[in-house]
Amino acid sequence: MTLQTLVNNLTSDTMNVSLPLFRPELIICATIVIMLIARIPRFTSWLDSFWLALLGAAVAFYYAIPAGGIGAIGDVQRQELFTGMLAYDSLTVFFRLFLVAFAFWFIILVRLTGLADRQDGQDFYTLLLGATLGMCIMASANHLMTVFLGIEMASVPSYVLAGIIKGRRRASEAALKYAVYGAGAAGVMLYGISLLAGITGSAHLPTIATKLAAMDLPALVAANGSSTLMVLVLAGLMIMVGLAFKLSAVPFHFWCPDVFEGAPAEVDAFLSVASKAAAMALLVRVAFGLGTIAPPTAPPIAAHKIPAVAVAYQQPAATTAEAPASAAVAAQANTASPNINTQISSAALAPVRRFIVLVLAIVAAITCTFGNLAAYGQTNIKRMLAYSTIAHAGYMIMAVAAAVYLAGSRPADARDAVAALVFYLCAYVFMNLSAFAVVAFLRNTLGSEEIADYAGLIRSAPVTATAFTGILVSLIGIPPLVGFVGKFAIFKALVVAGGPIMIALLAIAGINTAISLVYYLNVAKKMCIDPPPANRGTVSIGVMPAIYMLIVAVPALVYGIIPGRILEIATHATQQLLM
Amino acid sequence: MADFFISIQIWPWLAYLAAALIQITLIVTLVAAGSLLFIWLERKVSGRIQDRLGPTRVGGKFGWLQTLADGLKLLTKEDLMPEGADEFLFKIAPYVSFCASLSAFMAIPFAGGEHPFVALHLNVAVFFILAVLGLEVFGVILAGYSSASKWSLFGAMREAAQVVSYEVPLGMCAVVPVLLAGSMDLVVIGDRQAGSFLNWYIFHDPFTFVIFWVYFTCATASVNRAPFDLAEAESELVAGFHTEYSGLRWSFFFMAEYGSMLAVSLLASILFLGGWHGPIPVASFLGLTFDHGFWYGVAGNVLGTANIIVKGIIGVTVMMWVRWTFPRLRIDQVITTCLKYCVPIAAVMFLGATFWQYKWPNGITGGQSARTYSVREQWSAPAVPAAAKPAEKAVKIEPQPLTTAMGIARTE
Amino acid sequence: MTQLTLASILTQPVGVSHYLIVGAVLFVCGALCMATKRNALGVLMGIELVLNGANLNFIAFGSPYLRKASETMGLDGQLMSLFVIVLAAAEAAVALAIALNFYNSFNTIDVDRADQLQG
Amino acid sequence: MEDPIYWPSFFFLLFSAIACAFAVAVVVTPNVVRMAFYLVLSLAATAGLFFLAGADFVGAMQIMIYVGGTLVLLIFGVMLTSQDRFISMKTSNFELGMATGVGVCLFILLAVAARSIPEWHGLTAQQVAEIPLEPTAAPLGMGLLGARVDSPDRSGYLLIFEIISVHLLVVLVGAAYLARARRSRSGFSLTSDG
Repeated sequence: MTLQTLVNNLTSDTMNVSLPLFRPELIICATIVIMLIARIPRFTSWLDSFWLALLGAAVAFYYAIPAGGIGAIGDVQRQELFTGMLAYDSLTVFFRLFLVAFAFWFIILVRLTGLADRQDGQDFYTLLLGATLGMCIMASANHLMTVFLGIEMASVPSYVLAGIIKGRRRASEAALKYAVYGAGAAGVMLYGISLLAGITGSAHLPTIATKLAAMDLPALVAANGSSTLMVLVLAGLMIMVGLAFKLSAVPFHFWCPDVFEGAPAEVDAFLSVASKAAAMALLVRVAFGLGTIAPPTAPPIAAHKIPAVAVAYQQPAATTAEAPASAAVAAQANTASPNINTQISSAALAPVRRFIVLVLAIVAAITCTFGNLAAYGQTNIKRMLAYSTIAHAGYMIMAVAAAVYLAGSRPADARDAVAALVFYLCAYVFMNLSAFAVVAFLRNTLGSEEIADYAGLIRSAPVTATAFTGILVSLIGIPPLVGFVGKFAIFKALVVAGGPIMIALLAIAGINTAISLVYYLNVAKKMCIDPPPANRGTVSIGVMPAIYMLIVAVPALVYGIIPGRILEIATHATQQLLM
Repeated sequence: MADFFISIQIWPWLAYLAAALIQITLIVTLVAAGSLLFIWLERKVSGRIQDRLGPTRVGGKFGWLQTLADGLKLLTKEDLMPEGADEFLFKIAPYVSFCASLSAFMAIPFAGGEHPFVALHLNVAVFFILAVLGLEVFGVILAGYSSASKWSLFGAMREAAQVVSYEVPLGMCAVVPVLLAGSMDLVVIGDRQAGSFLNWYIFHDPFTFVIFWVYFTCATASVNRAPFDLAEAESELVAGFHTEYSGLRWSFFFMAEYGSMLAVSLLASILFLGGWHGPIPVASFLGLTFDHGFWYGVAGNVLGTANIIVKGIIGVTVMMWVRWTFPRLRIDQVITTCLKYCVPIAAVMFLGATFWQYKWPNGITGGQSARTYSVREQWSAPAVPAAAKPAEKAVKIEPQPLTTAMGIARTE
Repeated sequence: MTQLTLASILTQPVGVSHYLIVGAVLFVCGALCMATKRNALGVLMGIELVLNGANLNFIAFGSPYLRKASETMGLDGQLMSLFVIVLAAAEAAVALAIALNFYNSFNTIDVDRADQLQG
Repeated sequence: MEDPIYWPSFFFLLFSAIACAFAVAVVVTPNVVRMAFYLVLSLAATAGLFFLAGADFVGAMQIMIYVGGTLVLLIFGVMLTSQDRFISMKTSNFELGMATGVGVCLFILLAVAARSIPEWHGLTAQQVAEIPLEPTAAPLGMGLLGARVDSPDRSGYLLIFEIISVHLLVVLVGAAYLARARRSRSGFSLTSDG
């Protein structure tokens, strides 16, 4: 191939395939830039940047909808965008919709609570959209560089968001801890990435999987003590450190309660829902990317992958007598490319999957148990919800473990397990967004975030207290609410997976649900049964906040009773995950 | 040069060592002699601007030995160190500055052609020089911090803020000639401007003309010269970062300053002013090129070296002229100049130059068509089958990894 | 293993493994810095060291001069380390702003004094 | 004539010794400014290692962005936050000892891993000399624009190159927000600081 054809292919690929499918992210970028430019002619003095941000999110959501509407997510063809940097499949589409929709509702929330006011709003929305952009990249990452970039793009603005209230000691402490721990975890993860990329000679996830498959890992495992294996395990564990930090999984959870307590409740909602969802998506991408052979991409990209040995640039080398290593390497990489050589069975990757399942299962079990136990003694509602977030991350990681466990033998069941995760995340939005929204609204009227100060709330603010109680019950996972359906889906995936590890996980999850009953209901009891303090005046969160709260909380009940629609979307979203 | 030594049959390592020593000697001499000259020049220039004569007594009519006398005085001065200073950092700071400024000369070519006069022929010389010159700030910061004096600390803080800010527009300006030449190799950039002065990049198009002045402003700021010399603002901070220094250490800061002035001036003349090519191509009229033979080329290069050094001295003189003419800016004005003027202007001019190069790749005079060397053209060469394509074609961008450039690899 | 002797290193080209060892030193030093330093900026410097260790690995894996005829990362190595440098700069800028903010609130930069929130 | 010493290896040893020694010095010293200074030397030596591995553009960028930009910023931060003249915070010996133990174990693990993979051992001088010299800057630039001239099958970095600019914009907005003077918020009650 000459350089001319290379450039032509690249141009047509970028212009005709990648950019149109990347439109939602481009709109977010445009919104960020427009918000910045609008500030220069003091445009923002008569137009609130809130509307710009909201419009940007809405337009991005519109363009994130696939051609056939939301119901047609399953019809999306799997493709690789930007020469393999991003994977575009139904899961990408789903998470993009999810994240952008969340950003939309979140912008309204911060406006209602007054966190992002007219003067600072522009900065807040910029950071929020920037983080959302990073999360979209995390959810579609297909290359180790995009994995790292996505994490950085999502994290760095989040550090600032955690410390968005300047001059408040706890906020600045939360931001500092978050930034320092986050940067450290990212550094360790990068080191792992460098080892993995180095030993496989590639950074493209599907290519790495084929390389790993070609390494004949089962034999290496049998040989016991192979150094290649040791490097792989080290790399895997280091990458897991970065992921675990984003997932707030034990033992890299310690930032979570502190940051949640120090940051405003609205930002907690963002961190606990959007950040977690993106991290889950990334975990699925990495686990499936390394543990399975990627399904074939749609024809438009494959057509571009013309076998090429010598590029114009290498010609002098190719013409000289000594065969250059790089040209040979290029040819070799070509034949090993998944598009041409699909017969490599994913059985060769069984050891990788076993490793991932083992790590995930241990992490999930500890995370879940620790989160629930630590939530007990908390007196601050945000801290309690932080530990609850950790515990829920544990349940969700279980779903991923089950999916990877099933990926080799029963792809359909593995897809169902991921669908359970997706459903759980959907349920989680309603529960956690509304929980933190209530906390924020109550903070504005009560001036407190202590559980003790919520006593007897049912008498002064019946609607709020009822809604909050409902959300807590849903978080436990008690029937008519959506939390139950989500938890049931994950338990079902664990049962379907079978095997001693999965059954053990199931047992742990069951026990944990029972434990969680106590601390959630403790808050509910405080609100509904305990007498209110004598000196409390009227508690009113206002009309608009009440409406907002109901809009985000009521679906928790509705979809608990009729979960069909979300289940359907979840099933569609995971359709192209495996071959 | 190492090749020459190898060709006369001595050990390769000795050959490289000898080549390196010769180059080091030349560069150090240039910088040291240069600063002697420049200090004298500065006094003369300032004297003339202030309507007085400047030094006249020491060393005959022009007082040209004055600096040497001052140097001797500095050598005999007591080496003071404030109590409470961080001894290690205090002592090492002047050397950091001096080394950074001197290292930049490693990669500056003094003449081009097939056998360029350059100690270290780097593929990415432009950015190497900017990067290394940027390190000079560490000396200043360390000096300011370790002196245990608030004046020094203020000076150092100002310096840090200023240098970090000005590196941005400076880089943007340096990118334009890189874009026009299609290479980051200074030898290539210089040789693209061969011929008459119409081929100099400053006259390539209106945008490059503007950006040269932006470059000169930013370069002045990045070497801490007035009106941007906030780090040593003597009317406010006593003497800024070097308040507590005396004797030889102090003179190292001075040499570093003059060394980096010369370095940015030389860089400016290579990037924009034709480098070693004079306004009229005298050398090629006389046949002093490598086409006619090795020694002819060397003679031409010596001429070129004289040429570029004259350009560099002119640049330094202009900086002195500016220093004694303009009042010093305030720190906020310095930062405003950078962020609100230099950066936007540089960005717009960069876009303009890009557009111009796209539209009229032969330059404003059309005289560059024979020498135009655009990456675009080279990369989009017509599709020729791999085997049929001549080997030289693609290697045109001189590959020069440091291993060979440092003269340490590949024992041929 | 005999290649580790000084004499043999001096007479032969080095390999990826030598670079990896240097990278490992930087990584471990950075990790130690993160673990032991009480100054927030010291912790940040530790992170820079860790990132540099990783960068050195990338460069080594991408270099054609350092390993036997098996496959290198090609330009991936250099490109990734380039991006890491840029990302590290961005991260440092934000972390520094946060650290200064912390300093404004607490009048210290000692991370052990950040004890308002009990982890 | 035959040259007994392979000079690139000599320079590798030199640079790596500087890099490692000062990295250790960064850990050991309690003075923050000295830490920064040692870090500068260590990272500059790392840039030298980049040059030796044939990555000259990345090496120049390392010096320019990392050493000249990021570290100046860090030192700036140190100076802004130093109350005492020379801030030095000592870690307790026990903590340091334990961390060192763990660190040494980690290092041994990594080093053994690095040494034990045969593909990662070096070439012979003969083989190195046979590798054709290739320029780095232009292919890197093409890679940033998405076209991989070294091996067309690999991924181009167009997306990252472009999107990272948005990231930098967002980050700068955030940093500027934090650095701006505080203002009182109206209508936003908070819990009191403990």
